[in-house]
Amino acid sequence: MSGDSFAEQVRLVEALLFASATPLDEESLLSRLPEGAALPAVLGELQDHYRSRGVNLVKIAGGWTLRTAPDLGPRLKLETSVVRKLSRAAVETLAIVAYHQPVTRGEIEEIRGVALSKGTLDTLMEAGWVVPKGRRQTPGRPATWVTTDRFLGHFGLAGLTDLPGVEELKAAGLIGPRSDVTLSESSLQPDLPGFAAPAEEPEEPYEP
Amino acid sequence: MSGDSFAEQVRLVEALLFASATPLDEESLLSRLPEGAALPAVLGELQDHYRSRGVNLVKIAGGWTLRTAPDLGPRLKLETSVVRKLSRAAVETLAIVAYHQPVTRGEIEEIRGVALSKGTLDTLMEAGWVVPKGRRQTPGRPATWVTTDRFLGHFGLAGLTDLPGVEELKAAGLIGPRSDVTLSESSLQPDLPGFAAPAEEPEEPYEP
Amino acid sequence: MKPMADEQFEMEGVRAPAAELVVDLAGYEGPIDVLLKLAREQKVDLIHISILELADQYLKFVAEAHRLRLELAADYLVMAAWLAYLKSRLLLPDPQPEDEPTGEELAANLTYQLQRLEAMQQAGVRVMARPQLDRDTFARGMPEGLVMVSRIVYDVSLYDLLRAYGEGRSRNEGAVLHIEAAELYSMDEALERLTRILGHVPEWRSLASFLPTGLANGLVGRSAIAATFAASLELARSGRLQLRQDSAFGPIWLRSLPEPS
Repeated sequence: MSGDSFAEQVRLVEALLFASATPLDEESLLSRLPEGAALPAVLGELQDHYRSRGVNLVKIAGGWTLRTAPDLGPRLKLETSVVRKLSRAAVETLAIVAYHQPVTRGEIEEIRGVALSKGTLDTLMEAGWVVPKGRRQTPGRPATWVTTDRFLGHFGLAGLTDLPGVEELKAAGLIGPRSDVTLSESSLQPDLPGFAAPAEEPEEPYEP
Repeated sequence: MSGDSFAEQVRLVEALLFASATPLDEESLLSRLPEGAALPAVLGELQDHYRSRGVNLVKIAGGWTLRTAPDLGPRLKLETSVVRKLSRAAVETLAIVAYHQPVTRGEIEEIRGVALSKGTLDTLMEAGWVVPKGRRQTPGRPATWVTTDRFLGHFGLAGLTDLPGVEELKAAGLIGPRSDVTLSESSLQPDLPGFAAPAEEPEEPYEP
Repeated sequence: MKPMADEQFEMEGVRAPAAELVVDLAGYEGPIDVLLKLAREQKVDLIHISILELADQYLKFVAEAHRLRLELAADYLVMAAWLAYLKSRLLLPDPQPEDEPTGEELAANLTYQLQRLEAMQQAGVRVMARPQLDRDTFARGMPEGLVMVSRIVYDVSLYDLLRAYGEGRSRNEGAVLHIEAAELYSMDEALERLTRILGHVPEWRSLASFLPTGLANGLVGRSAIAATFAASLELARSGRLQLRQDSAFGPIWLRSLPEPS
């Protein structure tokens, strides 16, 4: 098996990617290749090969997979396609979870400056894009929300660092904890909208 | 749309064949191509292209589909070893078979004082350590169990006579009165192991 | 895309007759969102936004909503009140105690909130603009699958085996010995049988002829002999019959005695 030529390795990886129902990470690919195989070169070769074709090699949720070229989307219209229209609130909430995760419901409401209506997180959870994961160790121990691999897969993202503009937003201090004073500390106006946590909707009990 | 170049038609058919959940017949393909598209030429081009690759374009039951190259089939399988602990009941049953073979299921239960749960002998048989061999010439003609050469191999035994005898086990302290049970206790507690009537053991989760 | 109405915001969009300000509440996602939209109308970078001007515009927006008799959610009114307060803090010299944020700090924080919301709104748009699975891009429709064959290797040593056997043996050595009740012909049964027959036996007859018929020769048969013999001894002792044996190992004879009168 160690006698595999580079071309044979390319064929094998190509077949593996075609046959797998899910993205394959490099470890899984390496475990099926001969010792010392040049996986990065093989993947590079395949990526180049498929770049101009009807199917492309992409990295998604930490693994490699083949996907039809995005420009052909409208021409494919397979029966399986169900396009989900998201409300504006849902899109914003999804972005906040994606860029600020793990994030509590209260934090989402603080950023948006408005209470989250009941269905919003449900819709995102139903789509399989966000899930509750763990609790914040603050009073009330609120559940925190994160995005899923399915979210990455749906939007063709290799990982969270692949989110559009994530580096710039970090550099601008618009993502991540903020150390300076927040307005809610103002003793004069402790209950300002958006500054204090908005009136909490009755939270359903959540069991992880 | 009629302006599609030949290369564009190839890309589109490639994407369609890749994404479709069933083989596509020429009629379905033509319905997605511009009027007057040269489908045979497109399919011929794709078939040539994929001939030497890890995936081939093949015609199955009147439809076209992409399939991993047949010669790579065995390479798509992966054998892995999973190390697992053997349940206590299974170890004890194995030991009883080793010392008392040929032994029936009923005799094993009598020696252990509890009924044998369903999976125990199956697990040992799957591991290749015990096999049924012959039947006891008593009512019901129960199967009798013996250990295999593989059993000897796993435990590094040249033969069954290598197993230490009961006296040697006693001398080694492996058999002896249990210090944690006194006679008075046992008369008070009728449900100590070995005193109670045989009851079905809780079935351990057993995966084939 | 039609925005989802927030629960405290279920009114339809209403347009002001005048061109000066358009109030379309159904399109807003809360007061900060309104502020952000107003800020964009200033057409400057959010960092250089004039909070004073923004406050004025927002107050005008709220006033307009009032004029149109739109019922504004409490959030919007609280924001209006807070902006009026902020305005006064920005316009007047700051006589605040040191642990209170200054008007400029409050304004800077509001700017930050606007920037952060705008960043998230744009990020949402950019994420949604990416090629989406099953809309723009498709995965393999007929994956053949990768076969994973797992071989189970059990982690058990000879020592484990011997110890398990030893434990099993030790457990059973301390066990109570159960003696199974054997099926035997009892002395009570023999006594009852002999008593029934007595009185009809004036002549000597062998003990064997008193045995119940149909008994196997095995253990039960032997127990019947023993039990019947023991029963005959008992009846002889109470004077109801006589026993006689002519020689060692010879047959045992018995006959009944008349009832003592």
